[in-house]
This record gives sequence, structure tokens and C-alpha cells, in this order.
Amino acid sequence: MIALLLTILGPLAASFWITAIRRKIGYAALTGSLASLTGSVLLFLYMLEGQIITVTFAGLPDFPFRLEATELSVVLALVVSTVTTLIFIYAIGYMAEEKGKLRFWSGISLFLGAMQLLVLAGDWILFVMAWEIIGFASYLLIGTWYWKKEASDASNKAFIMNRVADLGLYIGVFVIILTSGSSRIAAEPLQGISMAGALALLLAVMGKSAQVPFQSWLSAAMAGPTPVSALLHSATMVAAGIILLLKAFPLFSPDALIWVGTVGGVTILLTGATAIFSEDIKRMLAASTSSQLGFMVLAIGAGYPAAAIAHLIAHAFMKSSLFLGAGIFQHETGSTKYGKLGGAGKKLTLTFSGFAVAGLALAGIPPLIGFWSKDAILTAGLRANPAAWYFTAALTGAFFTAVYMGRAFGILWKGKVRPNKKSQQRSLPWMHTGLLTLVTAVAAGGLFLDPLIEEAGFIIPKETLAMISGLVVAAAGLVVGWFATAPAYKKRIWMFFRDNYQLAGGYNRVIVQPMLVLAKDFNSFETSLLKAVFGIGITFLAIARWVSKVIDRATAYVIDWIGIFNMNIARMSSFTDDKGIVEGIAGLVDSVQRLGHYGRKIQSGLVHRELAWSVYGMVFAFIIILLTYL
Amino acid sequence: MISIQLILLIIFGLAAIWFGWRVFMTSSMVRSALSLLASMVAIGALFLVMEAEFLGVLQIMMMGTEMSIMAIFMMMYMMDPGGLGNMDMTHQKNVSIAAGVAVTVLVTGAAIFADWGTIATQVPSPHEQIRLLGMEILKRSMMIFETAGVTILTGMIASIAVALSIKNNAKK
Amino acid sequence: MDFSSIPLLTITTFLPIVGALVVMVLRPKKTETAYGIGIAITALTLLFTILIWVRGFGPGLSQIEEFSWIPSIGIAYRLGIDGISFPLVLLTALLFLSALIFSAKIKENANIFIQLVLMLETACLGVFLSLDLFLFYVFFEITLVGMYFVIAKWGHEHRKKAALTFFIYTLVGSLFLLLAFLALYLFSDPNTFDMRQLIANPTLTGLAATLTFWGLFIAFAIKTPLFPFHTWLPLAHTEAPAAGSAILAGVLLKLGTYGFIRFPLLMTPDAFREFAPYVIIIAVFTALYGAFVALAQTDIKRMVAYTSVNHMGYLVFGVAIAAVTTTSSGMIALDGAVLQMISHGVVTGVLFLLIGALQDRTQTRDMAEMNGLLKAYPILGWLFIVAAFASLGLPGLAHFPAEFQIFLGGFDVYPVAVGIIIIGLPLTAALYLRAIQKVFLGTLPEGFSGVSDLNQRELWAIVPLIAVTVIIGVYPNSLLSLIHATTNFFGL
Amino acid sequence: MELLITALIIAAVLFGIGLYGALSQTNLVMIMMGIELMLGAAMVNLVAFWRYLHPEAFSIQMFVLVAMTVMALEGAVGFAIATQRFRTSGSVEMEESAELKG
Amino acid sequence: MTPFLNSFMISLLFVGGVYVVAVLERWSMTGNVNWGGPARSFLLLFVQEEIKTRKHDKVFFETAPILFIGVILLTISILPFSRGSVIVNLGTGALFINAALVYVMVSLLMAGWAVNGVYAMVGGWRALAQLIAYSMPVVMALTATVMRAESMFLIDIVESQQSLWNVLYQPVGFILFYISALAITFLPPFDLPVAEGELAGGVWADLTGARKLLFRLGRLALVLTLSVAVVVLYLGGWMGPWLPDFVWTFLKSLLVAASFFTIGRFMPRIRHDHLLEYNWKYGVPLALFNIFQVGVVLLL
Repeated sequence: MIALLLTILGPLAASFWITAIRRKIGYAALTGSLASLTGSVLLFLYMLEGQIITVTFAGLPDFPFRLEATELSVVLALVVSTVTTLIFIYAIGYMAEEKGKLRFWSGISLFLGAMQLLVLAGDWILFVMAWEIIGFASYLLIGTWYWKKEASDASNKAFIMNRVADLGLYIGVFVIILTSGSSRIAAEPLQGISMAGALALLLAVMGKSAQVPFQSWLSAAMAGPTPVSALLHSATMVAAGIILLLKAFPLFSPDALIWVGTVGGVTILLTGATAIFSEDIKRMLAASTSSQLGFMVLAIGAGYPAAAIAHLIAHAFMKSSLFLGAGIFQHETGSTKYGKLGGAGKKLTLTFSGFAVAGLALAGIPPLIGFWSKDAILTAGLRANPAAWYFTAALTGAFFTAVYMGRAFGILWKGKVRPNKKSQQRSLPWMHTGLLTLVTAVAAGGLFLDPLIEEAGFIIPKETLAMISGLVVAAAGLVVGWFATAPAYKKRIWMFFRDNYQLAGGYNRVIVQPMLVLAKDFNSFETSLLKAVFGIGITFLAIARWVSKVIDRATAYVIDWIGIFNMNIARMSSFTDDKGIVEGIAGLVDSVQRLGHYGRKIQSGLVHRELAWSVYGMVFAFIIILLTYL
Repeated sequence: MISIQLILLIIFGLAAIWFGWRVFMTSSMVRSALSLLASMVAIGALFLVMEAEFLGVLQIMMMGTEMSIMAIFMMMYMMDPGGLGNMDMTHQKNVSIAAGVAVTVLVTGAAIFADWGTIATQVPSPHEQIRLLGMEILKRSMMIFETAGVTILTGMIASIAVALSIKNNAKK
Repeated sequence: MDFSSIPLLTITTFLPIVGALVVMVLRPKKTETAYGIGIAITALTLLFTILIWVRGFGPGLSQIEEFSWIPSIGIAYRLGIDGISFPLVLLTALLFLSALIFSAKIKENANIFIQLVLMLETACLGVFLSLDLFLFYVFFEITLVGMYFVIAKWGHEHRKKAALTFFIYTLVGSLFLLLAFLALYLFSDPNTFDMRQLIANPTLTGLAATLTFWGLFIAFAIKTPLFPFHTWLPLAHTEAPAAGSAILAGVLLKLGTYGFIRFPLLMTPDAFREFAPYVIIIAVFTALYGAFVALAQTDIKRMVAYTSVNHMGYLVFGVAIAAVTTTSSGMIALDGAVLQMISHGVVTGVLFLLIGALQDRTQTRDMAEMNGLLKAYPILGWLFIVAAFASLGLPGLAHFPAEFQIFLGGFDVYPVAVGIIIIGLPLTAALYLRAIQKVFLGTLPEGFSGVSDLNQRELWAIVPLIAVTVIIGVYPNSLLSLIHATTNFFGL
Repeated sequence: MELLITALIIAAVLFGIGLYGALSQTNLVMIMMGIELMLGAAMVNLVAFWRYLHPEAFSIQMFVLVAMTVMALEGAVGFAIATQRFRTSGSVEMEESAELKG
Repeated sequence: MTPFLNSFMISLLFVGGVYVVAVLERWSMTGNVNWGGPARSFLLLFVQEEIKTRKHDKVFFETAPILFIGVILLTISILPFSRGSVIVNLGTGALFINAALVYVMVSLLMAGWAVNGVYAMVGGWRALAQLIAYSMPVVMALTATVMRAESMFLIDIVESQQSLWNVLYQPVGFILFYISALAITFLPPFDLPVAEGELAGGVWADLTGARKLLFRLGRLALVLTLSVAVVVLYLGGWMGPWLPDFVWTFLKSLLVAASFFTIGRFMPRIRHDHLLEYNWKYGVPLALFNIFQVGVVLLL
């Protein structure tokens, strides 16, 4: 219980400390993540003893919130906290001379906390909350440098795209809750969910983990600081989608899984191509993230969540280390464009080696961790049905991966060294610590992968055919990539590939503009509505004018009556036309004056007269009363 | 049957009416004031006859003061020398008489022709009355009576405010 | 005397007006003292509401305080409270406190302003607490008057126009309300103004019920407001002073929605069930319409005003769902709706206060003229961002549990309607992000002479509300337990 | 019965006289006298009703008290006004006071 | 005792009392006790020729003295000398005292106005001024005593002082009532209406013969009445050891009367406007305080 809360609340507390106290922010965040790490480790130990910790507390009336440390979630939590902690260590160095530390650290701690919440959530509502908070945190993080146009744009884009996709999540969760009657995330549910619900969930996944056609926000999100990208791409943001799939996997019906697989496969291919042709190392990595996530989705679609988990973990380490390396390059050269990065690897050998190890792993070279996970996915594809589609997609994807990694190596290594600004010695140690630790994890992780997955309660599928084919395509791809380092592909078609198939602009044209136009129309309708209301007022005013002519020829009482009527109308219409109220008042005043003129005839200020009047009234009333009695 | 009460009623009633009439028949202010006092005392006596002892005594007491004050004000404002001065201070006589007569007739008619249910014969003893009246005032009708009190206070303040001389204010 | 016999409700209701009288009598020379009095009074009121909470109340209408008023036609002074009205009372007390603290900068006839606000508070509390049609109506009207003067006197450039529009619209509304009330009275058997009896056995049937329902509907739709009747809202919200719009959006709109729950849902349930589909259509349209129109605004305050139209759409949707079905999903939706009232009150209140602070600093509400203010006013900016995300329904903040329940309950009954109305979520997200990007993000214009950031007073006014937002977001059960008990009780 | 009616008739006549006075007198103080008479008549009515119809209802007596209050009050305010008029216009003749004329 | 005998001996007591009071008055003026004096002056006035002023108001001229003496006799008739010996035991006795005594002043007013003379009229108005001055404190003081006795029967009021006389129980009330009584009897220092020195006898200036006699007699009776009232209300009525009840009342009353006269001798005249001022500015609040205090003590 303590461990559970520690895992989640540690980072949140750190985030709160940072926003409120604002001192020692980096270290506060680090302690937060360490707390989370220790918590997850504790959970892991508990799990080894075989006890599942559950915390339930009051949420919505019929749906209590619950945190549940199932095997899967514990393993994921462990991975998340490890990777994040390392990234934090790196980030202390990275952010040393960047602006906006406060936002960065608070946001990133919040992010970690939310991620852990998502991983450990035991019921769907809590899951949705964590999911959305992650989105918010990513919005903050991408917008760390909010004064840059592209940063704010990117953050908006990320959030809104996710938001749109989240509708799917909402709908799906509604379906789940209403079909199962409870909001609990059950390991083995009673009955699955309808096709619609499944597709809705799939939509959410596509949004979150940047599957086609939602991948464009991911590359845009590069506007944020590198650690952020590392975090988003490795274990947290995008992984959330996969985690959703994993948690919802038991609910899916086979024909729904086909859709999942399709989405995965398409993503692998398209974004892989994007990665190959991109001219910017970070964009390349972003695209590759999409495609790697495609692998996972494919695996799940193929019905082998184990493979997906394996690849998730592996990818977390690999991709984060890649990003960190890229970050160091960026720091040293001041850019992420291939054009400027040429030969940076020669200068920064240490960084490059780390980068290379991670890259090779991603390409799937044994005995690195990536080899095993990719192999698992290939196996899944092989065993899936229709195997042809799945396997080919996976294989091609693996080839693409190798190609763009190879190309990256080529460019980084072969390009001529150009002198550039001095390197910040102060911050490098931190960065290297983070990077190298991750790289070691990448290197050695292969050994721990199997037991970890088994702890999570799954078995990694293995097949020699898959292994061999995977190895072959990887090697081939690397070779191709190494030599295909021609700086830029200027042909339109390649550009088309590179820029996410114009989908970025496409969104602008397909969705955003129509929405805005619609809004404009609604607004004009609104104004016309107001105008209409005013128009009614004006017509009433006209009537009022006409009536006020009649007044002159009417008797005092009629005058009075119409005057009041007139006045009301004038009131009603006065907010359109102040003249109207003026005239209305004028009419009223006129009539009232006439009435008063009659009134003052009886109004002699003499007391006895007044008394006499009152007496007449009294007598009259008295007679009336008498009559009523008779 | 002619009860002693009836006789007393008639006697005091006639007295009240007579003095009331005198009020407007004398040309002397003090006389009219004091005859009003007499009339009021007669009314108080009527109360006593009708066995509302407390009210009767109270009426007599209060009216004594009030009417004397009225007399002094008459003197102040009308400069009435002892009984001489023979001016007519009335107007719209006919209307007034008509109104008076009409109202009298109407009310009398109502009094005579209305059907008053059973007539109560017994009333509580004076002492008991006072106690019950106190209960009434302090229990059920407290609100109303307090209202009356507040009204008095307001009246005092208001009359002082009205009567204050502007000149004095200006001076101060 | 023991705790239970103190007429807490009456005290709570009339404390503010007493404060107003105090101010009126003392008419302090220094505005500080005046605001001191006002704030102290409102704080005391809040304290009393919390005492009510501490004293606890059953699911049904409890803590009744009743004495005969006009016995001849059965009008009586009846106050009572239940899980639906109590959160609103709490909201009212809190929001008025904040609004008064915030508006402590208004110097011109501060005394009258304070008196008006306090009077308004009494009226609002009275509306939420009164259990008698007549009393309800009286308080309902008083709110109208108070708000009219607040807008007309302390508003912005077109205040007269706005105030008059507001006045006329709501006046028409209350006309319908009166008719409907008379119908309720005449058709009840025995004739009574006692809402408890009217709720206990709704006797209206047939045409009478239909007409009554529509009368109530129009009255509350104008107040809420729903689509065709909403045109007063942007004007009023935009022109009112910051505190005024906070109160207007936070509390006065709730009069309508509260009415929806209290009268049509509980007193003419059959008619409501019959016509619920139409209501749902209107609600869905209102929600989307509000979102779209807000998306097109350039005036930030106006934009927020339209978002409250959107939220009200969700809210009425939830109520209508509750009217349609008697299954548990209806109850879920109703819980959501009631919670939505609270969260919308708090969040929109904060937003309006923040915009007021912003306007005091930049002298404009046009988003085009503001840029990169986050650098100039970090605190204001971040508070605004938090509030905006709360308003667009970010989990962990106030709106999420409410809207989630509404949609969840609705999805069971009208999945298509939910599918449509839910589009409002990304729309609001988009418009808020646009606003934030335009106003706060980006680079500060050159030579920007920044006034100081939020000062102590404004923080005191705003931060508590933000805290409440977060509390409701992370621990909704705090209020939902009350609400749910009541909805259970009424078997909705 | 005859007792009650006698009392009522006395009251009626008194009232009529008071009314006549109030209407016919030109002098503020005299008018007040008329009003006092009318009030007195009203009180007589009240007491008569108490005595002969509802001896148990002491709210009637209470109302007589209130009526006395009103009389005293009327006296006070009336005299105040008279004083003021005397100060301003040197007389309390109502014929001369027509400032209220519309 | 039969009622008749009862009333007879009470009136006897009164006549005797009045006579003694007359002697006291003389003594207070001349300083030497002369038992025959009153009788002589009585006869003198009785045979004196009657002078009527010009254009006097007949009605008032005749009625004023009668009213004067009449109300005093009325007051006497309700004052108890002992538990048994009271002529009319009125349910509203305490109030009635005041009610009747108001008319003393009214009669003075009438008399003053009736004789068509300046001094007399001024005296009358002064009398009225005094009335306005003291009426409030008197009623309030009475109220306090009634509060203690929870009854308006004078007998009950006396009974209520069994434990402690009102003079000690509510000293403030006693002082107020005492002073007011002095003013009611328009004895010096409150004798403005009939001030010999400055107003040549004031109201009585133009009265002669029987009317003067009636007034003088009435004034003497008034003194005695008020002394009895003071005794009954504040000095424990007939309570006292050894002697029979009425004797105690009698003696106490005579002592009070003597105190009236003596005080009058040693104090300067108080102008009526001063009297008004004091009574309204200090008397009324004191009376209120008195009521309050009595109420508190009662509730304790």
C-alpha cells in the first residue's frame, strides 16, 4: 500500500514542491522519481512474494477508484520509473543552461506521477484520468519554451489531436462500464465488448501512440527539450496507448484484433519510410517511434501481448538512450539537422558509441535487447493469421528500421568534422551518466527480458525462422543505410514521405479549417439572432410611434393605459435604439401629464376638502359593505 | 327590561354626546377643549359602566392630561381671551353636516339591523381582567403592542423633529 | 439551546442582508472598512453553511424551518435543505466571499455595491433553500433586481444595454415561472405552495402538466440559458464587472438549472419524461452551438461566457437523461448534472475573476491585442491555464467527474446523442488552447510596461477556488456522496 | 341586546359629531378635536363589542389600548405640525394653507 | 364593622386628619401651634362676602372648586386605612389615584381661566406645566409598586410590603413619588400656581368666600390624601407593632404631611420650566431605572 502510493505520489509531491517552494527543483524532481523507483521496486519484490496490492478509495458513487498492482502493471511501473529516473539524471545536466526550468521540472514530475497512475490504475475511470493528465503534462512539457511559435503550436497540436482521439477512449470506457456494469479493469472479463467499443478504444490508442494517421503530432512535439522527447517517446506518453491495449486486450474480439493488427502494420510501413527519408535526427527518431509502436500494436493485433510488452520495455530503453545521445549531439553542435551533424560522432566518441549501441539494438542485432523483442514480434507475426500480412509487415518494418539507423550512423560518422562552439563541460557528466546507464541496460537487458516478461505472466514466443529472417533483414538494412547517406532527397515524392504525407497540413485543411469556418457561421448566425431580437424591438418601437399618435386623440384613461403599454414596448426595444426609449418615455410623460391635469382639478391642497373626499370614499365603501350583507 | 346598566349607559352616553356637541358649538377655545375633555371622561365612564374598569380609568387619566395640553395649545395659537370673541370658524358646513348625519344614520342602521349573536352577560372581575389583558399583551399580541410602542417612539421623535424651529437650527 | 434547534438556515439566509443593513447604517467613510464588514459577513455566512454541513442532513429535505406566513392561501416561510441544494448553498457562500474579496478594488460607491452584493447573496441562498413556491419566486425576483443594478452601475462600456437585455429576458422568464407556479398551486390537491408536498405527490396530468412543464421549461431555459433564449448571456457576462460575471455565471445560472431539477424533474416528472427527447435535442444543440460560437470569439470574456452556454448544455442534457430513465444510469447522469453545477460555478467563477484581473492590467479583452503575457504575469497565466483546463474537462479537476457521469449516464440511453454532444470536448479544448496561445504564449510585445502580477487580494480571492476545483477533481465523492444520497432518495 | 345597540348608537352619534367637526372646522387644532372624538367613538364600539359579544377576547381591549396610543400620537404630531405652521405662517387656519394644491 | 360604620369612622379620621394638617400648615408658616386657628379662618371665610370678577366664565367658575374637592374625595374613598377600613376597594386603585389627581390640576386650570384675570390664568397654565412635568414619574413609580404587588388593589400593595417596605425596596421610586406628591399638592417649593409672593395668590387671587374656602379645604385634604398614598404605597401602610392598624396609618400620614410642610419651608421655589426639565431629563430615566431594578429584583 505504502509502496503503491509512494510510486504515484512521490513524483506528484515533487511537482507540488517545485511549483510551491521553487528551490532545488532539479534535485526535488530527482528525489521524486527515486521515490517512485523505490516504490516500484518494493512492489516488484512484493510481487515476487506473490502478493497483489490493491488500494480502493471512494470515487464516483457507484464506481470506487482502485489502484491495483498486477504483475503486468508492476513490471511496467518498474520500467517506467527506471527509465524516467535515468532521464532525470540526464536532464539535470541538459537543463542546466536552458530556460524554463520550473515549468520543465514540475511538468515532468507531474508527467511521471500520472504515468505511474496510469500503469497502476485498477479501474477505467482512474485510467482515463491518468490518461488525460498525461496529455496535459505533455502539453506543458512540449510548451516548455512557450515563447517559440513552433513550441506552442506543437503543444496545442499534441493536446488537441490526443483530445480528439480521447473521445474514442471515453466512448470505449462507457461501453466497457455499461456492458460489464463495473468500472474495474478485470484480468479476465466476463464478456468482451462490441465492435464499436473496440474500435473506439483503438482510436484512442492511435491518437496516443501516434499511429497513422495521428502520427504527425509526435514529430511536431520535437519542439520541446530533448529529455521531454526522450520521455514521451520511450516509456511514457506513447506507451500509454500500448498499455491501454494491453489492459483492454482481453476484451477484444478476434475480428476487432484484425483491425488492430492492420493499423499496426500500416503504421510500421508508412512511418518507417518517413524515418528513412527524414533530414533531422530527432524527426527521424520520432518517426521511428511511431513505427516501433506499430510493431507493438501489430503484436497485440496478432494476439501476442507478451511480444508487445517485451518490445515496449526494450524500446523504452533503446529509444530513450537514442534520444539522449541525440540530445548531446544537439547540445554540442547546436542543431539536429543531419546537414550540421555530419561527423559529430567522430568528435564525441563516447556519446556516439552509446548511440550506436542503442541504434544497433533497435535495428535488432543480437545479443542486444532489441534483437529479442523484435524477434518475438516477428514470431507473433509468423504465428498470427493471416500470417502473410502480419509477417511481411513486421519484416519490412524491421528492414526499414535497420535502414534508417544505418543511415543515421553513416551520416554521424562519415561527415567531415566542423568546428563549433565550446562544449559545456559542466553539464556533460550528468548527461553521460544518464545515457551510459541506459545503454548498459540496453546492452545487458536481453538477459533479463525473458524472466521479466514471465514475471509479468506471459511467455515470449520464439521461432528460429523469425530469428534468422530478422537477423538477415537487419544486417541488410544496416548495410543499405550506411551507404545511402546522400544528404537530401529533393524529389517531391520523398518530401512527401518525409513530411508525414502532408498529414500535418492535411489536418489543417481537413479538420481545423472546416471547424473554424463552422464556428464563423455559427457566430454570424448568433449575431443575426441578436439582430433579430433587436429587430423585434424595432418593430415594437414602430408600433409605439404609431400608437403615440393615437394618444393625442384619446381620453385620459386610454392615454394612461396606452402610455404604460407604450412604455413597456419602448423598454423592450430601448436596448436596440435609445431614441426609442426616449420617445416611449416622452409618450408616457405626455399621457401621465394629461392624467395629472385631470387629477389636479380635484386636488385642492385644503385639508378639509381632502377629508371630505376621504369621507365620501368611506361612505361609499360602507354602503358597498352593507349591500354585500343584504 | 330596563337594567341599571342601561340607564347609566344612556345617561353617560347623552353626556358624552352633549359635551361632544358643545365642542364645536362654543366660540371659545378653552371651553371647547374642556368640553371635549368632559366628553372623553364621559366615554371613560361608559367604559366603567361596561365593566372595562382598567380601560375606563386609563381613558380618564390620559384624556385629562391630553385635553389640558390641547387647551393650552388652543390658547397659544388662537389667542383666545376669556370667552369673548364671537367669530365663526367653520366652512363647508353643509357638506360636513350631511356627512355627519349620513354616517351617523348609516352606522346606526347597521347597528340596529345587524344581527349580533348572543349577548354575553358575565365578564371577568376587574382584577382578573387586568391579569388577562396583561397575558394578552405579553403573550399573543406582544408583537402588535410592541408595534404600538415603537409607533409612539417614532411619533415622539417625529413631532420633536417637526416642531424644532428652523431658525434655531440655523443659529446652531 | 441545543445545536439542532438553532435556525441555521434562516440565519445563513438573512445574515448577508443584515450585513447590508449594517453597511447602510454605518455607511463607512473608508471603503476598506466597508469591504471589511462585507467580507466578514460573507465569511461568516460561509462558516454557517459549513455548520449546516457539520450538523448533517438526511437524504430527503431536512433541517426544515417553517412558520406560517399567509396561512389563508397556504403560503408559509419554509426553508429546508437536501443533497441537491446544499452543494449549491456552499458554492454560493464561497463564490460570494471570493467575489467580494476580489472586487475590493471598486472604489466608486463601494457601500452601495457591497449592499447590493450582499442582498444578492441573501436572495440566492433563499432561492436554493426555500421550500415554498411563493418564497422561491420572491427570492428569484430579488436576484434579478440586484444583478440588474450591479451590471448597470459597475459594468463596462455597454452596461446599460446589457443590463436591460438581461432584465427583460429574465423578466419574461419569471412571468412564465409565475404562471407555472400558479398552475402547480391550483392543480395541487389540497392547494398548497409547499414544495415538499408537490414533490411528494405530483398531481398534474394531461394538458395541464404539459403546459406547466413548458412554462417551467421556458422560465428556466431563459435563466440557464438554453439555445434560443441565451442571447442575453454574452452581453450580460461581458459587460458585468468581474465579480458580477463571476456571480452571474457561478450562481445565477444555477438558479435555472436548480429549478430544472427541482421543478420539472420532481413536480411534473411524467410530462418531462414525455418531452425529454425534445429537451435533449435542445441541450445537445445548445452545447455544440455554445462551443462553436465560443470558438469564433475574439473577446476572451465573451468566449468564456459562451463556454458556459456549452456547459449548461451538458448539464441540462444530464437532467433530461435523468428524466427519461429511472434506471441507475439516469441517477448517474443526475449526479453528474448536479456536480456539474458546482464545478461550473467554481471554475467559471475563477475564469471570470482572472479575466477581470487581466483586464485591469491590459485594459482590453481583445485576444488579438494580447500576447506572451505568461512572461509578464506568470502566476496569473498559470492559474488561468489551470482554470481553462479545468473548464475543458481535464481529469483531476472539477469538471471531469461531472461530465464523465453525465456522458456515462447518457450513453446508456441515447448513445448517439452522447456521440454528438461529446464533440464539444475537443472543441472546448481547441478554443481554450487557442485563447491561451494567443494571450499567454508567444513573445511579449516590445516595450510592454507590465503592471505587477496578481496581488495579495486577488490571490486570496482566486486560490481558494482553484483549491476547491482540485479537491472536487481528485476527491469528487466529497460532494457526490451527498448528491447521490438525495438522488437515490428521490428515486431518480 | 338593547345594551349593545344603545352603546353602538351612542358611538355612532359621537362619530357623526366628530366627523362634522373635523370637516367643518377651519382650525387645525379643532380638526384634531374632531378626530379625537371619532377615535373615542371607535373605542366605545370596541369596548361594547368586548363587553357584550366577546368578553373572553382580550385582544379587543388590547386594541382599545392601541387606539389610545394612536390618539396620543395624533395629538403629538398634530401639535407639532401646528407649531410649525404657526411659526411659518403665523396661524393654524387651514383655509390659508393650500401649499399642497396640485 | 358594618360598611356604613366603616365609612363613617374613616371620614371621621379624615376630618380629624384634615384639621391636624391645617394646624400643621399654620405651624409651618407661623411656627407656633394654634389649635383654634383653622376653625376661625374657616368661619371667617364662610361668612365672607362673595366677589365675582367681571365677565367671568360662569360654568367653570362654579364647577372648578366642586371638581377640585370632588376628585380629592374620590381619591380618599379608595385609600385603605387598614385591611378592613376602606370605602371602595377598587381593582385599579393604584391607577385611579393618579387618574383622579390629574383632575386637580384640570380644576385649577378651569378656575384660573374662569375668573377673567391675568394672574389667575398664568397660575392655571403653570399648574398645567407642573402636571405635564410630574405625571410621567408618578405613573412609573406607581407601576413599580404594582409590579411588586402583582395587583392594583392598594390592599395587596400594602400586603406586598410585609417583608420589606417599598421605601427600602425601591428607594428611587419612593423619592420620585414623594417629590411628585409634593408637586401635586402644589405645596412649596412647587407652589407656583398659587404663589402668594410673585403671583399674588395665582389661581386663588380673585377667589373669595366659599370657593376660596373649598379650595383651601381641598388643598388640605389633598395633602392628607397624598400622605396616606405615600404611606400606603411606600411606607408599609398600617404595618406596625402594638397599636391598631388605622392608628399606624394615621400617624405615618401625619408625619409625612409634616415632612411636606417642613420641606416646603426650607427650599426655594422651583420654576415650572426647571421642573419640566428636571422631571423629563432625570425623573423619567430614573423612574425607568426604578422599574428595571424592581423587575430584576423580582425575577431574581
